[in-house]
Amino acid sequence: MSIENKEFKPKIVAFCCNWCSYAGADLAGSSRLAYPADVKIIRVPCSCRVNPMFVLRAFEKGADGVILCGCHPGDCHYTTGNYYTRRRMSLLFSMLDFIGVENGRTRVEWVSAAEGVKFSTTMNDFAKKIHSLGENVRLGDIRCKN
Amino acid sequence: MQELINKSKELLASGSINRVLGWKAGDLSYNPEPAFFTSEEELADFIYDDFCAANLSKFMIEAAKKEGKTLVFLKPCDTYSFNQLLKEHRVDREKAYIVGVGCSGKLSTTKIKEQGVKGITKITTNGDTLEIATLYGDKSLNRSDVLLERCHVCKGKEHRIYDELIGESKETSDRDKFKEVEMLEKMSPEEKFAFFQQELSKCIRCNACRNVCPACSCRKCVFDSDKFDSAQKLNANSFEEKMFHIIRAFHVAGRCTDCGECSRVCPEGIPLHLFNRKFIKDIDELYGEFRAGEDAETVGPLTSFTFDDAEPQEAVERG
Amino acid sequence: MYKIARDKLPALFQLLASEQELILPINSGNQVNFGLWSEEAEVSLDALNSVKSPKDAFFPQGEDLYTVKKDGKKLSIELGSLKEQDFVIFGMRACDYRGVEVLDKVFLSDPVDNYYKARREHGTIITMACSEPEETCFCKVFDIDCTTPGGDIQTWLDKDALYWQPVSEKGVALTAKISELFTDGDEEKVEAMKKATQEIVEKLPYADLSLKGWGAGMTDEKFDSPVWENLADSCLACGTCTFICPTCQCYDIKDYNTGSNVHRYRCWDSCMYSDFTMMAHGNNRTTQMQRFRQRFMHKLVYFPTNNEGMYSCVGCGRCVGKCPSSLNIVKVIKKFEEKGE
Amino acid sequence: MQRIGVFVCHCGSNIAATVDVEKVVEYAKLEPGVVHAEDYQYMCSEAGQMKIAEAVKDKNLTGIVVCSCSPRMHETTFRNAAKRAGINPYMVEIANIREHCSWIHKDIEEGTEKAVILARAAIAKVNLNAPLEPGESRVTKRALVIGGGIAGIQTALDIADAGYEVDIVEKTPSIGGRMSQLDKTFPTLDCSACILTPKMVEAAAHEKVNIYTYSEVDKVSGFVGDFTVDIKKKARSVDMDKCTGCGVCSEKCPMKKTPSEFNRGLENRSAIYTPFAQAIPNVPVIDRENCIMFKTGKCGVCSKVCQAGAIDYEQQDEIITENYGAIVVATGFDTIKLDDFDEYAYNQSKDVITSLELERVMNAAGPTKGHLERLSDGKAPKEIVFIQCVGSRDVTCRGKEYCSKICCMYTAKHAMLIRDKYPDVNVTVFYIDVRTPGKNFDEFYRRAVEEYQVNYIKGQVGKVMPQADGKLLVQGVDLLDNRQILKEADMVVLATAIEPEAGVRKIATMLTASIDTNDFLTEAHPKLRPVESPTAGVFLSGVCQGPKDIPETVAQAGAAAVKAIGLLAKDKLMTNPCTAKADELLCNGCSTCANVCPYGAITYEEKEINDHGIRENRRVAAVNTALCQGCGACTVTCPSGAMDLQGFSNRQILAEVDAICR
Repeated sequence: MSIENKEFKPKIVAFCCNWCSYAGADLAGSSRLAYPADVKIIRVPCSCRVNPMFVLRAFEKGADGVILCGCHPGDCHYTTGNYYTRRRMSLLFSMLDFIGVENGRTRVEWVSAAEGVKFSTTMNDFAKKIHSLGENVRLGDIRCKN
Repeated sequence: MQELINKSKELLASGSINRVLGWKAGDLSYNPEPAFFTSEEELADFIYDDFCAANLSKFMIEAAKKEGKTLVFLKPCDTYSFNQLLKEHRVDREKAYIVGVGCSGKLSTTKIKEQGVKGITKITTNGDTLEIATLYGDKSLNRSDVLLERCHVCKGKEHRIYDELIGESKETSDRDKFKEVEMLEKMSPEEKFAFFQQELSKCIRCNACRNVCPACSCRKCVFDSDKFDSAQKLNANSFEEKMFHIIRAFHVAGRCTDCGECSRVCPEGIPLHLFNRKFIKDIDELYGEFRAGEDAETVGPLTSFTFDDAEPQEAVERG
Repeated sequence: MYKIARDKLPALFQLLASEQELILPINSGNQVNFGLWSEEAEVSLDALNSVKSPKDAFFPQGEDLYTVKKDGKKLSIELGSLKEQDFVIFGMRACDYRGVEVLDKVFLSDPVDNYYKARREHGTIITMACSEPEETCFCKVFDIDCTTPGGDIQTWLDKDALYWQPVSEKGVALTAKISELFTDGDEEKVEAMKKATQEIVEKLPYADLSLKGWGAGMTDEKFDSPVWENLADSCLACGTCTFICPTCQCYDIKDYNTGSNVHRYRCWDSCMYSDFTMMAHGNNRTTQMQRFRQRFMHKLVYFPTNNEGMYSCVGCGRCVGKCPSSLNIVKVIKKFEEKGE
Repeated sequence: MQRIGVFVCHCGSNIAATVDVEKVVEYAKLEPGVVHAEDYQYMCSEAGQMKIAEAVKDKNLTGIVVCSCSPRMHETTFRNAAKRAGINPYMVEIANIREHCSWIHKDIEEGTEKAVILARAAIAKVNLNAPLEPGESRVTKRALVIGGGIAGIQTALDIADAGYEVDIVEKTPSIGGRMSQLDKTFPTLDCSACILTPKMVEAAAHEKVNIYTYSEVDKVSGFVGDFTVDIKKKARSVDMDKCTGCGVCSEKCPMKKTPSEFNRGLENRSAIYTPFAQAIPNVPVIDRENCIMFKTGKCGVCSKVCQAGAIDYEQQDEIITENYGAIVVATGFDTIKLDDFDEYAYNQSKDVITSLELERVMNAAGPTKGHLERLSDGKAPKEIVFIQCVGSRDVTCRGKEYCSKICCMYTAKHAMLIRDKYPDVNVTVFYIDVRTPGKNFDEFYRRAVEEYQVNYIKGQVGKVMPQADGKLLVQGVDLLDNRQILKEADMVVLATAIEPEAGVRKIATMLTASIDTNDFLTEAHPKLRPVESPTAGVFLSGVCQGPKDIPETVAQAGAAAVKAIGLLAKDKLMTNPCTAKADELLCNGCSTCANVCPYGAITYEEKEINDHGIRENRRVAAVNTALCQGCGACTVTCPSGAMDLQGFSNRQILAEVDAICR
């Protein structure tokens, strides 16, 4: 078991809004603030572009963790997008918790373009959490595990 | 019932309506079907009894496409669905003549059979008891033991939209609608997972829950289209049924009137209302009480927000 | 005729399961469906019908036909495996066994469906006679005798014992392997049970349902009948009737891309769905009435036309009990009779 | 099927050091749709772009993936390159293998593996890309400058000089800002008012400049080229047209107990007041909170003494709605509150003052008429201690982590001015570091030390203790001599950290401009686009973007003006083609999407829809692409998936998800 844990390389999908969090990730990069390579970023115009279907699809295809990053509430480039995100994801995450998916596989964080440090610490922290939860076995499609 | 038939005849005769949407007597004692009536003769088969559980609001989508006005009989809970459909421009108020009908709760055939009743030949309601004649002898059941789940958590017997009201109602609500959800919430993740795994593994993806649902009124469901590469007709494994039911619940979140049709029609008896009710509970707790379909105007909780809404992590961890 | 005491049944199942897979009615989540036997499983032999028909055992809801594997730019194809293990399906009712015979007509005639054929060859069917038919039953209409269910072995259950009678060679062979569990059974007792049940069958509400006007060659008479017009008004276009039906055999073929390979699988489809047989130009059945008509014409006219008069409805009554709108094949038949069509 | 070319950039060693670019090329070639893949030193170079053009020609490419730095850096570069090569610019996707990969991962194996996956995701997306054409939107040839300090004034003048109308919105009764409060400026020691006042006058007189003082921005909608702004003009209670600026009202006002904002509370002002003598406009305002007339309804002295009849107690706040093509934020700064810095005894002793207060003390128009004296007893100080970095470079939560940048220089200025005018006064400066990177800055500081014998001590002050005799005991440390210092002083001056003006957060929210943890507005790129905010059409001028001195502020103000002018000079703007689009065959016409659209871009129409030959009249959504900004909020509310976002479609994003998870 311990050997398996050592080899566990989680797949983490990070949806980042173009205006704040993607730029925050860029800043983390240019500031050389490391975070695990398990995290792969998908650029979306706004966190409100992220459909719950995307989150579930990531799990279906074998992701172990999904994180959404957007502008801080009040700072959305499109004024209100992240407020919708906040409600949608609150419900989705609550539902995942309800059906017994481990709390912590999903997260929403607000990261501004200036918060390279926050981006990096957030990703480090999230990756650590996913490591501690181990492989996602409750939401994946078995056909994708090989 | 006769009053309903008389009203239908009267309005059909006057030409103010083109058809009646109601229930037609079945060939067994418990299987009336939703039906359109266009003439006095057809109305001979009209029935309104304990088994007329079907929510006719959904059929009003089709009725809106037909020529002229449709008289529709709506139970109190059905009117919520009608309002919600009206809000979403899926039904036409001008083409509907709504007669609110009284309701004393509807019965579940499944529950009757669960009481060990086999070979039913006749069911008679006698106040609070059901007299059931069967091929294997007569039985008598408590009406409240075989009420549909939704009737135990009835929203109340007030019609939210109507042109006129006919008939008396009797309060049936005697349970806390969130009790089941709360019980599940208290379980450990493993227990919750095991519960839903067992329930959802029964799903045969027949789409009855979706197709009966007045909120699932999409012309083409995402699960039937290639828009998300999500078209599926099968539960190849346990993930897909979860995906289907979670997304379905999410799509109707803030729009679901908790009419309970999904659970009523599920051939495998999956308590599908739990998904919707979980969302209703979350919405009530996080964003203030909201009852979809109370009116046709209020903006829904997922298309609105406040500046100080809870963060998703808080929402999950609120316990 | 053999016999085994009812309290010995767990031992019987254990023994059967030790040699091969055993599939039988199991109560899970308050619903009875055919499933794999295990010590923990709650076997339910008293339920008349399982929710889903047992056709899954031979024609599963979904199965991989083949898998396309991707290695760089090279593709390779791996065929889906055929059933290689023997299995026993226990507790099938007469109607469901007729359902399998209907499926045989479809899948075992040319071109033979290898996946189905392998399952049929490896499967031994143990049927169980009905003793308490319900108001939804109308198998008699299709000349099915629910008291003599057939299969490889047929059985009768009363409150004390299970009576066991091998029918086919396969049945005889299986019985021989487990003969130590049996004692001789009393044929008279079985006959009495049969008689009692047959009496009830005569009293069923659908006992006098008539198929007059249906069957082989009736396409023209029925297809354009105005009776169809409003029959489907309340059809929700769900697939409940299709998916619980023991004879519905239509399937769709779809791909699932896992990222590293593509599974080409078939899965049950329903002619009630608006995208059934959807083609590039659209759909050849554009209204629910047409789809609804298709299902009943297929069961009562087209199938008998193509299969020496064999109907592809077996009167199990599942659709009668489960249709969300309380529509069903009996109502269709009755409606035509009523209208004199 | 697309024909995709993949171009992997080394970025010198920026990428190549931790990503095996050749391996990325090798793996990219295996992906569906890829017909060409190569790597190059610098893809963004002329030669690199040529390689793309050649490959497009030779291999008939229909789509391009560039594995390089962030798309925020070079997406436009490569889109233009594609366009020149004859491919629709929106057939280009960038895999960010620098900021998101090579720069943060040290292990080459790990970096390469991730780069391959990021490339795969981009390739998967391009496979589903479709050519997009931008639309056009008009440009309103008018600019708004928020803030009337030196930054705002300079920006406004530059824009106006280029021939465009410009409005300044200033929340205080006069333009001038912080600079008007300063006495002298470093390193030239010229008088602040002498150089600022002409600018103020010029702005007021400029025919293209319109100034709204005592006004605030109330609401902003619209987008680059066509913002609609509500400006709230607060009731001044004085008629701007009638007032002659004679000042009698202020003189006669019986209510003179309000601390003067301009003099940092060191002096009181009347309830009707002009903040300072050179104020523009030279029209007083009535501070309604402190006016007896407004509080009790009985007084009216100002009205009685005003010969022009300009006093108007009935005046109401007014909302002015105006359209602008560009908006410049120049909201400036304030000093931080010192409530959490008890050790400096700022709240206990009147003789502990901030540097900005010292500016007022030393100014001839200030509370002491320019005489250096203790505010407690009016005595001339003999010993003055300056404490640097009060709240700056402070990692405790009470201060600011950043360097306020201007303090070292103005402290040298103060010390020098004091030593020059009062040679008998001893001046000591406690500092952490002295930072003087600027033209003639270090020379200036050295003069303070060498010519004016200012006593600089490297070390921090732990405590300032007011003594019974009115003196201040300063307890500090000299790090160079490694000893404790106890020094008796008559005055202590705190070089207090500066922070963005309090209202900036609200303004940033209205403009959807991003803001950093310190409330400074974020620039679109820290190096290459330092005066633009990430929000198109919003520019940054002065300290709202970060601490800076006057020349830097003026330079940035000019730069922001140039950017605004560049925008206003255009007649039309190309709009973002990544807009929402409804699939009419699927649309339910339910209106849910319109509920969440922040731009009102979605309308509904009844029309005949032909679904595979079935014709039906029904209600469907229509997106106004000129209004749609492409956020995608609508796409998620749409349950059927009828509403999709071009350029970020459901299937494109899912393809990326699939590629990453496989």
